[in-house]
Amino acid sequence: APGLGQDQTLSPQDPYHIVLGTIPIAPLIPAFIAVDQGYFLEEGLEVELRPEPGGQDIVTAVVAQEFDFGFSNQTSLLIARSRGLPIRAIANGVVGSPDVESAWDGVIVPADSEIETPQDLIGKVVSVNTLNNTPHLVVLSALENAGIEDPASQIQFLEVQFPDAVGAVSQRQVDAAWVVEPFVTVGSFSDTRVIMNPLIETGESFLMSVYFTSEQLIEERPDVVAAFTRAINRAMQYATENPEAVRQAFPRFNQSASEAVAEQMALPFWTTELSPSDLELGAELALRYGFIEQIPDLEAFVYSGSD
Amino acid sequence: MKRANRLVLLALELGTPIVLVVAYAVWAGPRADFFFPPLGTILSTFWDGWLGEKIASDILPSLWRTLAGFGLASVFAVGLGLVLGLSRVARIATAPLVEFFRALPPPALLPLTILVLGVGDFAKIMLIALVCLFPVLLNTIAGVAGIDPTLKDTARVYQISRRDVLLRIVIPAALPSIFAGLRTSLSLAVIMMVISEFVAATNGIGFSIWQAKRLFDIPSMWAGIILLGIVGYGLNMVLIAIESYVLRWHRGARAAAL
Amino acid sequence: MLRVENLSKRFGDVSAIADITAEFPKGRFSCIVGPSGCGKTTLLKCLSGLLEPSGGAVMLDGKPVTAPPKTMALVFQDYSRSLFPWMTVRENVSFPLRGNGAMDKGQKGAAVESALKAVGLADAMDRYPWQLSGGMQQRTSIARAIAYNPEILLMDEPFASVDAQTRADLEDLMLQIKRDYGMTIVFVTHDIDESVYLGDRIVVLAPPPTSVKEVLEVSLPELRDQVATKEHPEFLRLRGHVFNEIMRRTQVAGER
Amino acid sequence: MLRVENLSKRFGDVSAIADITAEFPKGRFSCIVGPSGCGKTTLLKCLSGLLEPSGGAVMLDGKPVTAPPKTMALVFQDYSRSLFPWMTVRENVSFPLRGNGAMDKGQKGAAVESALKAVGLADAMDRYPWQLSGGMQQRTSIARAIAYNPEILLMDEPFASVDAQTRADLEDLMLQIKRDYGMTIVFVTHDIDESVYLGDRIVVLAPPPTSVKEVLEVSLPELRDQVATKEHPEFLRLRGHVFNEIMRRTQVAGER
Amino acid sequence: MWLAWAGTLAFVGLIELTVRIGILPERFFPAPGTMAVTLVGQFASSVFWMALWNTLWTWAISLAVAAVLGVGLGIAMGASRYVYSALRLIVEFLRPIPSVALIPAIILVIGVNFESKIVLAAFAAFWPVLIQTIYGMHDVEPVALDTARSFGVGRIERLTRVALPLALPYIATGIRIGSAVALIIVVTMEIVVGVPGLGELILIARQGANVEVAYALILASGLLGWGLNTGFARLEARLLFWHPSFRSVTP
Ligand SMILES: Nc1ncnc2c1ncn2[C@@H]1O[C@H](COP(=O)(O)OP(=O)(O)OP(=O)(O)O)[C@@H](O)[C@H]1O
Ligand SMILES: Nc1ncnc2c1ncn2[C@@H]1O[C@H](COP(=O)(O)OP(=O)(O)OP(=O)(O)O)[C@@H](O)[C@H]1O
Ligand SMILES: O=C([O-])O
Ligand SMILES: [Mg+2]
Ligand SMILES: [Mg+2]
Repeated sequence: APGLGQDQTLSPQDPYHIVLGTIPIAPLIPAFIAVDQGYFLEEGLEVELRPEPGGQDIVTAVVAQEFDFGFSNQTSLLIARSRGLPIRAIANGVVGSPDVESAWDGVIVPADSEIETPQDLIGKVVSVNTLNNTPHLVVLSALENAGIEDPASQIQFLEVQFPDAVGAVSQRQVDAAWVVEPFVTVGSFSDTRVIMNPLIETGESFLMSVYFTSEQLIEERPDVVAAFTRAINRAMQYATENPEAVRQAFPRFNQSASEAVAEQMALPFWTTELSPSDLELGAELALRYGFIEQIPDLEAFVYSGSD
Repeated sequence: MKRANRLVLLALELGTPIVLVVAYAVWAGPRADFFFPPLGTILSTFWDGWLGEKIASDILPSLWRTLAGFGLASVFAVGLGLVLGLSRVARIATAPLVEFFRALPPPALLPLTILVLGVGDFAKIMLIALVCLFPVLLNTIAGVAGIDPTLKDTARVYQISRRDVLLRIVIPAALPSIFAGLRTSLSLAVIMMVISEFVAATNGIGFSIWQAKRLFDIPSMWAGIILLGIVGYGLNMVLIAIESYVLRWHRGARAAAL
Repeated sequence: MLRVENLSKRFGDVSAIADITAEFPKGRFSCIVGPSGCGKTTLLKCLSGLLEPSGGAVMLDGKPVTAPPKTMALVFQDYSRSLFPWMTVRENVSFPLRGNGAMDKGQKGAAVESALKAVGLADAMDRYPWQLSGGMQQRTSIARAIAYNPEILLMDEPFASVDAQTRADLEDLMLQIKRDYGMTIVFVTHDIDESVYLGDRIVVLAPPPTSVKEVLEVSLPELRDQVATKEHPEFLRLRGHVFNEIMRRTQVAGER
Repeated sequence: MLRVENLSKRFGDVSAIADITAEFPKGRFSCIVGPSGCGKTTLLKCLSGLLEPSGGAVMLDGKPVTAPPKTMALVFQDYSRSLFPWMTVRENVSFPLRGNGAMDKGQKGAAVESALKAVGLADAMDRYPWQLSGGMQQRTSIARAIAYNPEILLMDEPFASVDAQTRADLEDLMLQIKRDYGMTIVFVTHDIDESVYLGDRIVVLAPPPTSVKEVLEVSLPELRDQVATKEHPEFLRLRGHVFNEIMRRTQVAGER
Repeated sequence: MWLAWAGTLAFVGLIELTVRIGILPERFFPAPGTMAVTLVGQFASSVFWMALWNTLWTWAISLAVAAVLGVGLGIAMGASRYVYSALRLIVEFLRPIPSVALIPAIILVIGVNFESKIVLAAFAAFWPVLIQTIYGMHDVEPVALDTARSFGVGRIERLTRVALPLALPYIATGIRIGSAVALIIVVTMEIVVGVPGLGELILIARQGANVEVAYALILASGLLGWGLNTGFARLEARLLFWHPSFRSVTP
């Protein structure tokens, strides 16, 4: 953590302690694997995972140097960056699935709902877990791609957290909800069905989230940043190649995770590459929907080992 | 109170906040900290952001939720408090439930309210009311149970009807305590309004603060927090005015030589 | 007829009343005297049904008293705590009349004003109790009892805080009320002269463990006068007698 | 020397004291008598520095009194409210002694016990005030003032709730304390006999608007006796005089 | 005592019934019986006890801080019109500001740790204690205070040994309200910021779609509050044995 061992060299025998702000959801399983399999330790890092409910307070904590690294939606970070906060993306976090069969997100409606197509959502209430953020953005974009003009004015969006959204849909308190795994699976247990997969319909392998850190840490300990990036990429690689290991890891990462759900849910997709262009679509959409006023310099935002 | 004293009191009342505000301005001004913007920025954001169409679109809905929740809770809590304060049996029978519900964290209850009450104003009002209930309830119980026994004996001897005992003895005697509860609850109502707009809201002061926070629009967030302070202050002043009218006798009777 | 039979009252370990049997006949003025702490207030509270006896019983017209009877009023020794601070003097006095269906509003107002005038509070009707002197508070609680016009009136040292002149006036007021309405009055006092002057009978209580020491019938003329009665030989005799009854305990109990 | 000069006190619209000038000489027993509501309590509170006068001044040894002087004690008319309900009788009495550096713990305990014995509460020391009779509460507050051993003692109808025997005992106790410690005592009473029996001087207050009606010097022998003094011709003269002073107002003010 | 049990059982039975007959969907709101069984299951886990301990001690410290500051400042504000005037505007202004809205500032200044949880919980619990203390001070019997003053009892002692006991019924209520608010904020902070404690376990269970565990833990926090508040009620009854509401006249 900040202040501790500023010039300590990285070695597995005497690892450097850092804090990673996480969200206890499936996309972060690689972070757990990296701890569990000792990838971080091999790089000389001792990583403490701190569960947080959402990415936004993680940004604040990273800026405050409370946490060394964080995980957040790309839009949150673009907003923060466009307002001048000193943070930079360092690694890919999670991306949309390549096809509908393996989709790990979905807009769910009650099984007996009259809503069948995106067009049926017009005039309805749809919940996302955070407004003015990536979830909101992908749903808007997917609706536009489905031919609905200016969906923001035709559909009412509400903010409801994932764990509550399934209940809200099945109790018909909202008409539809965008959720990600494991809640798509939870929904399927509760008589809901999926009518669209916005993450896929927004763009191919759409970048949802990234790992990030503060400019200060990059400046002071580029070796730590590089070591972290290597370990997390290695873990994402491993996760992609070993889906069974991921499935087994989830209930250990989130000890309260429902086992039945963990067995059946679709797994997220990871890639180990992160380039400024991965953020372009998201940035354009954020600008288009008014979440940001201008697109920050993406080249300067993404840190790829050297400037 | 003498004239000179009044001036001193007024000076103190206005002076201390001014000193604090100036202190913040001096502290935050040169720092250029992203999360603690200069006072001028906050104030101009406040001016531009809140004193326009947002009054109708956000302030009024929030005020409505706050007051409806508070009002509902107050009426219910005073009524229940009278019953529980007067009847030891009822008090004992309900104590565990009261203490249990008092300790439930409202954010943990949000999912349940969504499930049962939906995502509209009603759910928010009920959540506000639930939290406001307890300070008034506890104070009403304490006020009723603590009535001077001689007053109760007097009422018994003179065959005062149950209704009059309730309306003209028990309630007035408990009012100083009830108002203490109302004061606490009113602030909690504002707080719960913000928390309830955390979820499933589309407008409101709390909603705007969350959105500002999410968009890292820090001056707007602080401007919203200042607005909360102002709203809370205004509501409290109204309550204090009502209280000092209703409890005229009490101030005189307790003009303590402190 | 109000009577107590073998009444005893304990507060936890403390025995306030050991054994009292006494009668308070209808339409008569009974005074109770006795040393401080001997249980006079406790006795009145039992008589009024406010306190449940630990043993024995209180009977009114042959029926046991378990709650305050409808026709009874009590002037508390702790008068300042028995006034409602949120009501003016007038409201305090008229409050018990609210439930009285037999009187209309005008009659009630008149009863209240005349009671307040009788105790000398005509000018203080619109003040609050905490704006009154001690004696004025005490007179307010007397006025409340008078305006209520009960059949039985229990008074616990009601004139303790008023000056000599007011006291004399109030004494005569009580006598007049008793005559006019045939009220049964039970009157606790420390003032021996007062007990003889007012009483038709005097119940002298012994120091704890409390019992009845003596019951005296007062055979003074029904119409009493502050000067003439107090010079009456019977008055002087009774006064001396009660004085000795009360004072004797010092000799019996030895020097304190 | 305690004096009030042109003292006046208003409560909002109500004038409690119009204009009082009086002296309460050092080491002397001054009694104050006057009709109920004439401002006696108000005067005592001004004397003690608890109330700020609306006009005029209270001077103690030439210096104005603005807060209660350290060497003063006050027995309140409203004794039941002036006792602390969470303290036993003993704790109530010893509470004011806490700050007294001149006494050690043993001395304080002895002072408390002897004061409580003197007022006849030896058996009730460990009870709480709300477990006491009215007279016992009043005696507790007297014991508290006595144990404090002040130079100036203000007492507001301190014997209003005690029986005749106890009253006589307490009267003699006060006289003895005055003699033994040279205390300055200002004593409000309604009992004319008491004022003459106890006082070296009697300040008679007029009914509102309140001023001093008369100040009487009592030229009875220093050592008083409940029987002998009360038969003394000077006692009877003074008593009659005060009686007339107090009672005259009825004639002046007309029938109430 | 049996009454308390009867009242509680009746209520629990009602909820159980509501769930069993499907008025409340069991998938999203487990029946009380299920919650209880799940909670008992948690007792076997050391993680649960650690979390409980974390919640408890942060609650205790927050409440202690809030009580000391609230009572202290409340006495000062209740006793002096000058202090009252000087602070009133600030108090009335700060009081309705929700601690959760201050989370970003707290994270910046203090961090995501126990201290920030304690600061926020103490901040929230402070207000009820303060307000109740001020009201208590305003309801103090003036004759009792005058008595102390007339005996030359110093100001500080008058406030602490006379006014404070007389205001205690109000203060006790304030601390009982504050205790619940502190617990609420501690758990809320754990849920919202993810500091270790019961709330963090609730957060994790919810994110892991485990409704049973989430509600079992919510039940635990309610039971915890019940236990703590019952303790307070006992303490209050002991301290206020002299007050009319607690005096026992044993006839
Ligand atoms: N609530 C109580 N708890 C315990 N003891 C009590 C209680 N009330 C009264 N007592 C005791 O009972 C005895 C009688 O009290 P009571 O008030 O009846 O006396 P009293 O004759 O009215 O005296 P006084 O003339 O002083 O008013 C006293 O010893 C008193 O201490
Ligand atoms: N707080 C107050 N507000 C208004 N008026 C008051 C207040 N206190 C006293 N008074 C008035 O001042 C006058 C004098 O009151 P005070 O208590 O001094 O009389 P007192 O001589 O002690 O009478 P008593 O013998 O009945 O005790 C009364 O008319 C009373 O109503
Ligand atoms: O301060 C609160 O958020 O309750
Ligand atoms: Mg009595
Ligand atoms: Mg007086």
